[in-house]
Amino acid sequence: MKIGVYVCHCGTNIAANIDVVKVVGYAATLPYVVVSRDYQYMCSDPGQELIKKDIYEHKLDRIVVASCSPAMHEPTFQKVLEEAGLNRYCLEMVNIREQCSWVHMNREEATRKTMVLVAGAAARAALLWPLTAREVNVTPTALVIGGGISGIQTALDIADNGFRVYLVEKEPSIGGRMAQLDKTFPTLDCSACILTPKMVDVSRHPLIELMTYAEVVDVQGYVGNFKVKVKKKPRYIDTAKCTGCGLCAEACILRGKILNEFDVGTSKRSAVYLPFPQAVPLKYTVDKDNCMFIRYGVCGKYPACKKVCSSEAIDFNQKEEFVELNVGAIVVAAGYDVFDPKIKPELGYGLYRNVITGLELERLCSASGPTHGKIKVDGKEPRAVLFIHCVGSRDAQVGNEYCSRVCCMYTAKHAYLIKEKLPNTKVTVCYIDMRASGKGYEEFYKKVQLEGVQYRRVNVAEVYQKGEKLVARGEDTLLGEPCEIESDLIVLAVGLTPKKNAKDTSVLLRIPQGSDGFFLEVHPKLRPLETTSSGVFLAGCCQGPKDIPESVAQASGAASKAVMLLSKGKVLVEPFTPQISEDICTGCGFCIEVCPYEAISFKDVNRYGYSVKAASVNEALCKGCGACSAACLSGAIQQNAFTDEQLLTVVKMLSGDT
Amino acid sequence: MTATEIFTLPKNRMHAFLGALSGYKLYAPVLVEGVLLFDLITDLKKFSCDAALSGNPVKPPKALLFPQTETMFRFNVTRDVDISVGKDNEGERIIFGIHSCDARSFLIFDQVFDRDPSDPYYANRRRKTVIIGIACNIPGANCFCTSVGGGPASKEGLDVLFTDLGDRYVVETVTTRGKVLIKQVRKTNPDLMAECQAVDIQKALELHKSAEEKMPRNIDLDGMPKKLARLSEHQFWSDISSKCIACGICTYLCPTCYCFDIQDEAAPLSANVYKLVGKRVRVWDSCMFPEYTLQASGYNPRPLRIHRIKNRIYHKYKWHPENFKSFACVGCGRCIDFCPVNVDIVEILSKVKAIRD
Amino acid sequence: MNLDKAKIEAKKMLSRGEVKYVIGYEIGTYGFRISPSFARTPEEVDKFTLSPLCANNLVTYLKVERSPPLPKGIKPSNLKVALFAKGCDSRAILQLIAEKNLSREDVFIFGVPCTGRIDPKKIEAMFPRVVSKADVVEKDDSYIIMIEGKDHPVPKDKLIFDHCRSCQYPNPLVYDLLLGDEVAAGEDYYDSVVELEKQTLNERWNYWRSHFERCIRCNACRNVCPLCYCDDCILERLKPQWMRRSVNANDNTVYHLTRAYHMAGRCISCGECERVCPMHLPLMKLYKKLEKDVKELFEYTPGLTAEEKPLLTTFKPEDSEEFIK
Amino acid sequence: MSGIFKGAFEPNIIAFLCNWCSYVGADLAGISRIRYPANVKVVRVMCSGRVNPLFVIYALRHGLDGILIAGCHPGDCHYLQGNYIARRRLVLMRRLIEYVGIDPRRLRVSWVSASEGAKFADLVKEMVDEIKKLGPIEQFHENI
Repeated sequence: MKIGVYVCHCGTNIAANIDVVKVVGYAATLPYVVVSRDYQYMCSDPGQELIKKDIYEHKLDRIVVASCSPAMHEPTFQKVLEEAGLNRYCLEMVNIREQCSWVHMNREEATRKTMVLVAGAAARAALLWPLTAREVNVTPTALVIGGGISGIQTALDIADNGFRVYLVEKEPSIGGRMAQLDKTFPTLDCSACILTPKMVDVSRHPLIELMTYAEVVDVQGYVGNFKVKVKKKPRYIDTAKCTGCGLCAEACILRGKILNEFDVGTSKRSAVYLPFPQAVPLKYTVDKDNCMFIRYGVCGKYPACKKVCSSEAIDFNQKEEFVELNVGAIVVAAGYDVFDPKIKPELGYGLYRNVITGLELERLCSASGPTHGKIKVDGKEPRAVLFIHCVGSRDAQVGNEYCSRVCCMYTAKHAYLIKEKLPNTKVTVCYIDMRASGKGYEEFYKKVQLEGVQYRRVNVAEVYQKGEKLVARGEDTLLGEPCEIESDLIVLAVGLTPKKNAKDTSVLLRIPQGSDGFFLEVHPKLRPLETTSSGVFLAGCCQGPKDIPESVAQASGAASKAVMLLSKGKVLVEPFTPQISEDICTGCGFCIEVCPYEAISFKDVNRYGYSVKAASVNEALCKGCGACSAACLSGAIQQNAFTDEQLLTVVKMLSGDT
Repeated sequence: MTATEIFTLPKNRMHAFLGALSGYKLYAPVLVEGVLLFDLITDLKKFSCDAALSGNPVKPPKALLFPQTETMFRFNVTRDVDISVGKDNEGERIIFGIHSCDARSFLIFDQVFDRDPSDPYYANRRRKTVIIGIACNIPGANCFCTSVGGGPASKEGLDVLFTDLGDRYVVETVTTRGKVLIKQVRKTNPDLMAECQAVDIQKALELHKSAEEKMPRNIDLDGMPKKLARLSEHQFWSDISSKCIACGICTYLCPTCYCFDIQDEAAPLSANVYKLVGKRVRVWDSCMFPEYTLQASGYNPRPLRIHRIKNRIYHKYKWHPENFKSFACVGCGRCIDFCPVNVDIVEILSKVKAIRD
Repeated sequence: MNLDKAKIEAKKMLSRGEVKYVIGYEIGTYGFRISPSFARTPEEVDKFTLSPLCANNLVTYLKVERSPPLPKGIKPSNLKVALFAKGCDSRAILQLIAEKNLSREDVFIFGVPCTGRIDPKKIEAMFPRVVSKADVVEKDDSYIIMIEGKDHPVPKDKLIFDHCRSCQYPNPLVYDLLLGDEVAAGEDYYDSVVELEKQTLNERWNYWRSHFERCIRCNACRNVCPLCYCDDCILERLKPQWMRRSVNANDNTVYHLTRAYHMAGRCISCGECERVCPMHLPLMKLYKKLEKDVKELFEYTPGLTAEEKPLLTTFKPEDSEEFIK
Repeated sequence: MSGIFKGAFEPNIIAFLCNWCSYVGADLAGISRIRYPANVKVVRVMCSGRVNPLFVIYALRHGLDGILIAGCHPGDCHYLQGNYIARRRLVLMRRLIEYVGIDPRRLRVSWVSASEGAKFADLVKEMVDEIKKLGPIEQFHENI
């Protein structure tokens, strides 16, 4: 047995907190270790070459790499072994970055821990044996969660590559946040005009199955073969029959009584509704929380909507349905929520009617919005409008330390729109730092300033009412003196936050959330689209605040990742299936009972002329959890790469840390 | 063997006597959780003559010269191996209160462990151990020492023999070593032991005789080795063995079973510098365990209880006698006393005799 | 008398060649000893006895040497084995069936309703050095000990096994022929366990250590256990070596903890391990604890049905989380 | 016991983490640079259901001061039920060692999801503090 040990500096990521050289010297004294080296970046090409060269020259049997988490580079180094003619499972990795140098600041302790871990790894490596990964077919279908612009783009790209896509959206229509926007910065083209065609493409695409008003409730399986359960909420409308004529909404006795979410409460709708005119699918939905008939079983003599619907599309007997989908890849494009400014009561949101959020302003500006694009406060046009930046962003107090990245620009856009609609209105923007880093952004910012919008570096502390007017009191951080600004309308540039149900999604798909609550990519630079559960990718703002161009770009990226997987058609499944010593097996069947996949069954074996029962594994069904190995009393069944001996030898080595 | 000297010791002076054995580690039977065991006596109050007399300790005295776990040497493995044989710091020892049968077991051990080449671990302890026995006046339910060449008051293997006369002991030196010991005691405590009167000697002899007559189990083992040689394939072995559960009680508790297994037990020291520290240990093994003869290939020449029981009987009553002119059994009856399923070695032997061939 | 009923049936089966052999009890070779008895011919059945001394759990013989190497050309016999089974023994049978290590049709069971058995350690302490074969009959609340024609009545609870007193299942739960009328169950208690639970950690550790360090690892407790049926026990394995060969308090503790965990949810409290221990280890205090915990935590009692899934192969989502955070 | 500074008792703790939740959670703690003591050394298993409770005895016997076993939250097991089965086994094992006089706090079981990096770090801190209070495992001291 010849083992090579390789310790990575990872630049200073590891070397700063771990005395790599000491570790290497120590490793050289371990049993079977014939080579022990450190290198700046083991994962780099020269680093990989180093290992290969040693494998050839020293005829190494097993390799120990101490570097970053195996989640990061295990495949990289497995490939190295294979290229050098070693079996990929003769590799043992030691996680000394994520689980050592990044978390232990005492160099001595971290080094000591590393040495012991390396000792354990070397001992375990000596007991590893070659394995062959099994290939399983990939279901050539993708699931996209979320029908915003990111989801739409992802779905279209995957479908255009010739793969079937399920697009699941929890709202009655796709379109997401972008559909709510009036114009987009910096080009000021109409949001609807560029989005609607894509929405229609989705609905028309032969390979895209659109599932609106539906939610993913369960995800099982693994890369290439996910089993997904989708809940279809009842619309109480037979979408096959509904023509989208809208008579039902006209007739609804609750017409104009229910807050319209799409207009962020700036307008009222009926209990049966279409979120917005360009909705896709163009089908109405009965809002069961408000509909009288559904809540009380009666609605007048007879539900008005039913009366007027000539195509008899309304069906109050609809129940929620569950559908099982088999997919090979999943793209999460779950989107974001906007920050709720009520959390900062000092800004007066919810207290004063004329303090509104940027999204609300979008609706007011929109020609299809409640005011058909007219901006009025209590029927009067505001003579002074004040914008406040960074509401809920870069703000440790509310727990959002990140910059939401779009507020500076959408505010600039808003300011511009107001100047456009009300040239005589005084527009002031209170910013903290102006960020206009995107293509054409800085130019747009200049343009807005030229329009007479006044930018003041004011940190607003509170908003109060003074007669008709609102007063924002704060500090002008350039002049370094307190200031008060009067206005008729205050618009809060609220930031972006993770979806309220992000935690559930994280649990559902087993993808981690970062400290900011947005979903975590495997690597911020090199693998920004992948998650730690392979086969699951990220697109759009669920991964972090983005503007539209970025979201679309990332969506296409995620799509191509998914397509890569689907078009490969096969994935390697870890060969962590169990081996059974038939002569030891007592045939008690404990392993059979604990196996969640019915992968183990009895078979008759001949023991000195007797026919006795012994366990036998169907590797195709086995997913490699190892529960059988722990259930076995006689130790007859041992999980590949995780045998009792392989695990206990590590325990033994670690115990030597005395 | 020198002429014996005989004294009497009042029972109530026993502690004084034992106290006088200074310079020795004293081992004697004591009751632990209701189990009679030889134990190191650090506090004489712990020791009671009656306990010592109440029967044979469960664990045979072989454990004192041939411990169940013996560290042969320690090692320290880095890139190279260094071995350190433990310094023997065991002083002189006395085993007190041993019965004649158990004392004879050391002679059988000597035949195996203390010949050329001799086993240093055993031999060393043997040399440093003085053995003081107590004649057994009332044999246990399964005693048959007389059938294997011993007796309840046999002096074989003893340095000194005590006989209990009720209120006093007759103390008889058997070997020079015993003589020296008693001399030493008398030097320090002149009034402790008196010269033994003829009547007491007589009493003692009668007790010995009556004990011999009381012997519950008797079997004439004459010609047993030859008889066994002829019966090796006989059917009745399978009847004998069918109830055996293949535990190690009979062999572990047997004062003459000396089989052992050798293992290296090591743990790594992995902090700062790597080394493997450990020891080579010798532990009792039992021919009743399937592992006993299991070969690395997986083949086992004695796969079944029938083979193993037969081995036990044959070893004790055929092969050992053929090699050493004495049975590898002292008739202490432990294997019968403690067998959970009543495998009774005397019954087996009588059956062997009964078989006509 | 019931035994006669059994003898008649046993002889019948043997003479018809329906069973390989019948396992019963016979008077042992001395004193109070009882010996398991294997009757292969109708004549041998006459040796059978049945008394409060008959403590052995004969079910253990269904697991030893289940597949002895066969002489060339010989086919393994597929005949039944007939045996006597008390309440606890019958639970062992059911547990074995549940664990697929026995099928019901392979055994013919003489069910023995059990009023408790005599602890040989107790009776031999009370009547030491009894050589001649003694016998015992039960009479109301006492045993009549018959030694050399003399009768010695002794109150039952002076001689009975402790675990028999709290026995919940004195009647066979499975049998082909029931010998005698069903008897009442004792009341369920865990006094000795609870008492130990009340002690401090150190007291408990010292308690167990004082016993474990006496253990000589003769394997009697393991081998006599009807549910320790691995032909190759992990405690003897060297790769990995779960337990060192050295016999000392530490490794003996490992030995007994390992066995105890392996018995969790499987032990049917027949008490054989404690009976056979030459070193008087209070093993039932360990196994009763498991029985108690398993009952408390999972409302589970092993060996009641042949269908129940073994405790540690199943779960309930609402299972106790106890200390888990 | 890993005494970095002479005298100071540094518990030696081993952690079995499931590959899908807890190990990722531990990585997340690293990615988020949440500091925790170096006393815990991680062994990766595919599922908490792989952990044979006898590992606990083995570890204690070999002188480890504590054992941590972490898996996905109930219901989230990547293999559907591994953690449920582990739970039964470990609850029993913990009661068993407690009964023979080993402080049960030396065995910890926790559910740590992929996004609970902070929880993992806290868990380690807590456990290390706790075991520092308990002191080195005396029970099985004379190891070799």
